[in-house]
Amino acid sequence: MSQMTMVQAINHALRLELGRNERVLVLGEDVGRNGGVFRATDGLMAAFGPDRVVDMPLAESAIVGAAVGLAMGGMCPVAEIQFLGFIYEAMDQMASQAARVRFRSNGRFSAPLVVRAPFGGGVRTPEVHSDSLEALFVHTPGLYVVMPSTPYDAKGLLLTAIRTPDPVLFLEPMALYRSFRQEVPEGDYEIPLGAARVVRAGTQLTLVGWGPVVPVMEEAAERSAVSCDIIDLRWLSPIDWPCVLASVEKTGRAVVVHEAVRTGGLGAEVAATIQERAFLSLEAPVMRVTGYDTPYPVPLLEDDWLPNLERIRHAIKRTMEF
Amino acid sequence: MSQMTMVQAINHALRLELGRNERVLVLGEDVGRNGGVFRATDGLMAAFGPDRVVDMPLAESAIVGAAVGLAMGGMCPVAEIQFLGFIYEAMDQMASQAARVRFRSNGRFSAPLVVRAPFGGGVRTPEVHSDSLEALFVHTPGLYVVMPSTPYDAKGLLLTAIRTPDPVLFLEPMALYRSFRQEVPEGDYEIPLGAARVVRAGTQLTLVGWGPVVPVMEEAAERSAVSCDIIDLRWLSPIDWPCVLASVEKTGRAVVVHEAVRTGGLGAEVAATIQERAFLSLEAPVMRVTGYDTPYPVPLLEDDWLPNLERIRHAIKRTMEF
Amino acid sequence: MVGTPPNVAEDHLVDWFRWMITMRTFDQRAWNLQRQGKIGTYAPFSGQEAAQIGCMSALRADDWIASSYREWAGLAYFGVPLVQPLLSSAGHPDGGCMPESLNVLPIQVVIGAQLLHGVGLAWASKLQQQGRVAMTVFGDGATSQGDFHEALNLASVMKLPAIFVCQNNRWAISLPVERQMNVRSVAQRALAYDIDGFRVDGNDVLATAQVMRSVVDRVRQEQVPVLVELVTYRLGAHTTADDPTRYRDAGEQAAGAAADPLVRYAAYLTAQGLLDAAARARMQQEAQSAVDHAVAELERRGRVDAWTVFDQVYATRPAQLEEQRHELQQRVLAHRADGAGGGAR
Amino acid sequence: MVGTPPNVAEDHLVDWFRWMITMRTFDQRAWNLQRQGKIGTYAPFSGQEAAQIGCMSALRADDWIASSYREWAGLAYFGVPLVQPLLSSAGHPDGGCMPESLNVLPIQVVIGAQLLHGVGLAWASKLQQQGRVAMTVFGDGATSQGDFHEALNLASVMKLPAIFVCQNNRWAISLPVERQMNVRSVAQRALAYDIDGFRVDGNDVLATAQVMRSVVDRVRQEQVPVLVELVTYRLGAHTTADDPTRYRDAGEQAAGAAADPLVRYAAYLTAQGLLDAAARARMQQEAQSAVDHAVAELERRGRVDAWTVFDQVYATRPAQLEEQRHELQQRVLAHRADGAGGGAR
Ligand SMILES: Cc1ncc(C[n+]2csc(CCOP(=O)(O)OP(=O)(O)O)c2C)c(N)n1
Ligand SMILES: Cc1ncc(C[n+]2csc(CCOP(=O)(O)OP(=O)(O)O)c2C)c(N)n1
Ligand SMILES: [Mg+2]
Ligand SMILES: [Mg+2]
Repeated sequence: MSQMTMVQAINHALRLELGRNERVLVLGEDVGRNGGVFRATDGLMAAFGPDRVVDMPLAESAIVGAAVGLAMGGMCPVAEIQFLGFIYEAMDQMASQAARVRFRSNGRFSAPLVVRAPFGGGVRTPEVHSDSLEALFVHTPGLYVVMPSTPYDAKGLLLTAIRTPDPVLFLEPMALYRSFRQEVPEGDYEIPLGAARVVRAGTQLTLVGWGPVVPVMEEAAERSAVSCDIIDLRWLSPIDWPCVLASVEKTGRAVVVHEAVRTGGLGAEVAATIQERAFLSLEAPVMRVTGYDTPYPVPLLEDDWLPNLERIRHAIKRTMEF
Repeated sequence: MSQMTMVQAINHALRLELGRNERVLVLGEDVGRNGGVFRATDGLMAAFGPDRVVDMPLAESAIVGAAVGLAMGGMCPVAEIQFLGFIYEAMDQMASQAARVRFRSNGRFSAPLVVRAPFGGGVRTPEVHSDSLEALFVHTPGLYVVMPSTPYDAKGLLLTAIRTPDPVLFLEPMALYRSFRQEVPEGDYEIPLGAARVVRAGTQLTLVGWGPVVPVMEEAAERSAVSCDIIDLRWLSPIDWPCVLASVEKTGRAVVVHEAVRTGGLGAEVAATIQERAFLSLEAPVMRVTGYDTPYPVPLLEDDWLPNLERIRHAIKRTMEF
Repeated sequence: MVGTPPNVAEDHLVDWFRWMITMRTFDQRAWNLQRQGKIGTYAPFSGQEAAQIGCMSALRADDWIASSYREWAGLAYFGVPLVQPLLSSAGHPDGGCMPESLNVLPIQVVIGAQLLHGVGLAWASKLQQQGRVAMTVFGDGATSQGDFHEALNLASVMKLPAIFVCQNNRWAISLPVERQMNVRSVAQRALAYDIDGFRVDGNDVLATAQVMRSVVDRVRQEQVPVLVELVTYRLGAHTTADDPTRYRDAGEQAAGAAADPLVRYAAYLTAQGLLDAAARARMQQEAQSAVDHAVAELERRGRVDAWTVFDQVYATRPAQLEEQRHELQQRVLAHRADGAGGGAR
Repeated sequence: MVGTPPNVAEDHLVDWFRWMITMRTFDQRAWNLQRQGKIGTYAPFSGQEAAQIGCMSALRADDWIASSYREWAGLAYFGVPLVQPLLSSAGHPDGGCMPESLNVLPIQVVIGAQLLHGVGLAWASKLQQQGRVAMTVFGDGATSQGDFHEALNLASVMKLPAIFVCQNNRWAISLPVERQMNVRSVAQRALAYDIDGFRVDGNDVLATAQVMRSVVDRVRQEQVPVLVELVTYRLGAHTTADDPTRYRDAGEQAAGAAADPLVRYAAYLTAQGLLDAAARARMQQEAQSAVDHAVAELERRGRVDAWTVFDQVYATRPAQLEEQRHELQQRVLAHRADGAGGGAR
């Protein structure tokens, strides 16, 4: 065990898997010599050579499209999209290609690849870099979507992702890359596909969120008189409904938190399913605390735009008083 | 007035607007000489010449990207994506470019363009052609999204769309292109931006849907003993919440229907918002009848996959008996 | 198609013709099947048989192929059963399930996207030292897509054994090639990547086969990509949903028909004494029976259970898909019990 | 930079140098402002001043420009106020609000996407017979994107007055140009579209200006696109978040510095008797004060109300945005009343 940041934990997972499985290769813009713009791939090229850790030309469709070919051809590519906002350039390769290899071939081929991408707010990036786009991919059957909120989860989930025989989109909240350290095992471990994490047990209200908002939810719960169950979904596709529903059946109230814009965000799916499956348990409507319905704002405005402590507390209060 | 199919109504709208406003131009693959693969642009090149109706090279990013430039440069382009499934190739130009011109320039520039795209099931297309992707664009601030379900609406909504000073995604349900005719005025008319259509008034349950499922909802309601309010949203972004909520407050029950896959579909937003804003009116959870969580199936399987009469009736029954 | 006979065995020469006849027969039959409502949208390849067969003739049995929807003559020659295009057009899930013995990707319809898969496959082969090349086949229209450029650039930078074959059949639905691009040849675009580019008369099966053989050998040995343009002509409609008289004139169609590769090749083989009327009639008959056989096979595949739609989304079905599958299955089975058939809308 | 002086007025020659000095001064100041936390991520352009200014010098005041995030020296020369890059890096909404008097698009960061906007703008100009050209500026990295290819192909097919200027500064973050592409020049890619391509020493402001003048004239008159490659070098880091010592060696950096276009041009002007130490000192001082002025202006812009984030999403705010705006406004105002400041997380 050692204390690691999330970005170190990701680096460890990649290093471990590159060492363990020679079919694994890492590819993306600036992932080699430079070690990634966030250093997530730091030292990997030196350790494994330029055939295993590949600096790619500046073309996202080529990165994902080639990864699809590599995967069909027997390799386990771990591709990086430098910032999630640029994945639109590879949208066809994600949604109509990677996600459909197994379906289209009726099982003859598969595409076991991982696409890693940093995203999320609070770090003062230029436009497009901070957008939370998870909802688009959760709405795309054939993909798995996962998002860690701790160093421990980041390593275990990434190892699971690389070993999953279907494509996984692995979303890394930039704001959590170095925001805290945690004990992380040096060795190998996985976190089961599809399992949410109960961050904190409570009785009066369920807080559901993922990625960058998890620490914010934790702080809100700590400072609140209301006893909150906190669920970090982790796997956004598939969602761990039994975990969410059991909690809401216990508490009778739920607030969903995410950074993505509100309309059509994944919070809508969580709220819709809760009301559908736990209707009689609900004492109040499921409320959502989310980004507003605008493009991600410029840095001077982002703090007020993001779901913050105050907004979560306000939603808890409104839900309790409903 | 004359009897028109939806595809004729669309053709009329384009013809009218090309005649009325010389800044309007139509561009896309096969829209000129061939008149569009569905004949939506039939005769327009002959009438307005190849500068106004342009056959484009096979490149969707170029079609939308050039339309963004044309729009910033003072034109009103109406671009066609031959089938919505191919819009992934233009996803960046849709979501990070067209949708952000006004925002990025803080109002200095705008991009008044329309992107038309056929989509939807039941017409035995090859893969990707039938996918319903509206949720992705409703989750993209800066875009308007609209979807007619009748010839009358198609013409009026398209005229509104072309005259809207921001980008509009205009989604055309293939299955309804020629499925029925309706009286459509020869002249000019608009349908207000953001206004849903109450298809049928009822008292016991609200059916909300859009596009290809509207006639199926109508048939279900006709054959049902339950008195249904039917709302055709038409505008998916922005959604006419007052209309939806007033109905649910009256009926106390709602079923949402769409062809898109269930998880993360726009039905989730509708259900989430209804339970949030009309919680105390609800006698039963809002149910959803949707495509299943798989890629759009091959033609031999699509009928059983799509929301059909039976599935809607079943949902009505379950909701009434809840 | 004159001059010194190419360096190929006589039985190959005749075999190619046999395949051209077979596939022309197949193509016409498929068109009719669509008109009879037995299969769905179909994209005929008549006129492109020489380009397709010549191009595949150079491959090794384990090489990769990532092709387009119009490549069935080449794919059949390479070993894909004739029932495959029928299943595909009929909208059967097995339409994309290529034989385990071949490294042929299922058809995907997004123009240009498979070029990048070809690049990845070539890369995988190189990394695993399998000695396979990856051949990608696409149309003239596909060259306008960004993926075309990204694929050729990446293959060139990474020095991958990828062969990019453009079937330039002059049309992309209604767009003639001179409105698709402002260059006189697709092959010329190789200059943008410092790779070799060849422009070949694709309606000459011998020329195509010969160029392809040297290209495939070079790519396999030197591990570098090559771009090949096969100039051919789509004799028929874009698909069964298309009406080419709307956008091309009778004169052009007639000229295309006059350059029919089957006619040309038959004349050549006859002149060489390799083909006579009897042999041809026999081939025609064999073709007919091969096609009949495929059609019978299509009919045998019968109906598919709707709930199998869930079976190849993921290797392991998540709980939610399992639930949905169950629901659909119950619903369809209940219907069947009612005698109501497969849940028409 | 020897031989016959180019056909430009002397005051232009000196003016270019003044702008080079001003922008070098600006660039260093901006770097420091970022280090002081006064602005956010900033992409320095030092080393590329000659390429940028020379390139813009050929445009007409109403021509269109769609450039990248690193083009501020050229944009400033063209008339964009110096405060603009500061607002942009500070994350102020006005960062993208270019002056009404100029047809300059706001910076967009998706590599390559603006090339298509340039094509559309050139097209709009042609249709409206405005006689404007549209100049798109992008890096060597951008040439790998599909949008590069789609843009050049479309402009060539449609014969549009579009000028594609590649600032080949040898690096795309950490990727050297020879791993970005396997061709010896970007200009060579013009062959893929049958358009003219020029490769110019972008660190020679005179050569750049001269080539660009003839290119712009030709594009305006003949309504055809042209590709220009300006060979230059990024002297500094990719951005303030980058550490180039991780991927390029000291030798290369030193060689780059030795070819600094400011040094070269100063030597030329001095030799021509157009510049002396006194003039240069004066220019340096003026530069300093212009930059000071911009920084002061940035500080004056002060804080922005968070709820204005809703104001430029659509021309007219839909009801839901109005509601959300109201909520945000109430919340922030309540905070302010509490004296708690702007809602930190
Ligand atoms: C990305 C994308 N855009 C549009 C289409 C619709 N479409 C199908 S075939 C075709 C023309 C293809 O032309 P070409 O590449 O020359 O191939 P050919 O049909 O001539 O074999 C078009 C536009 C598509 N399948 N994919
Ligand atoms: C589509 C996209 N992918 C990745 C990035 C991240 N990124 C920003 S700048 C850059 C390198 C650009 O290199 P080049 O085009 O040569 O321009 P330069 O920075 O040298 O001016 C990258 C990869 C981006 N902004 N957009
Ligand atoms: Mg073609
Ligand atoms: Mg560069």
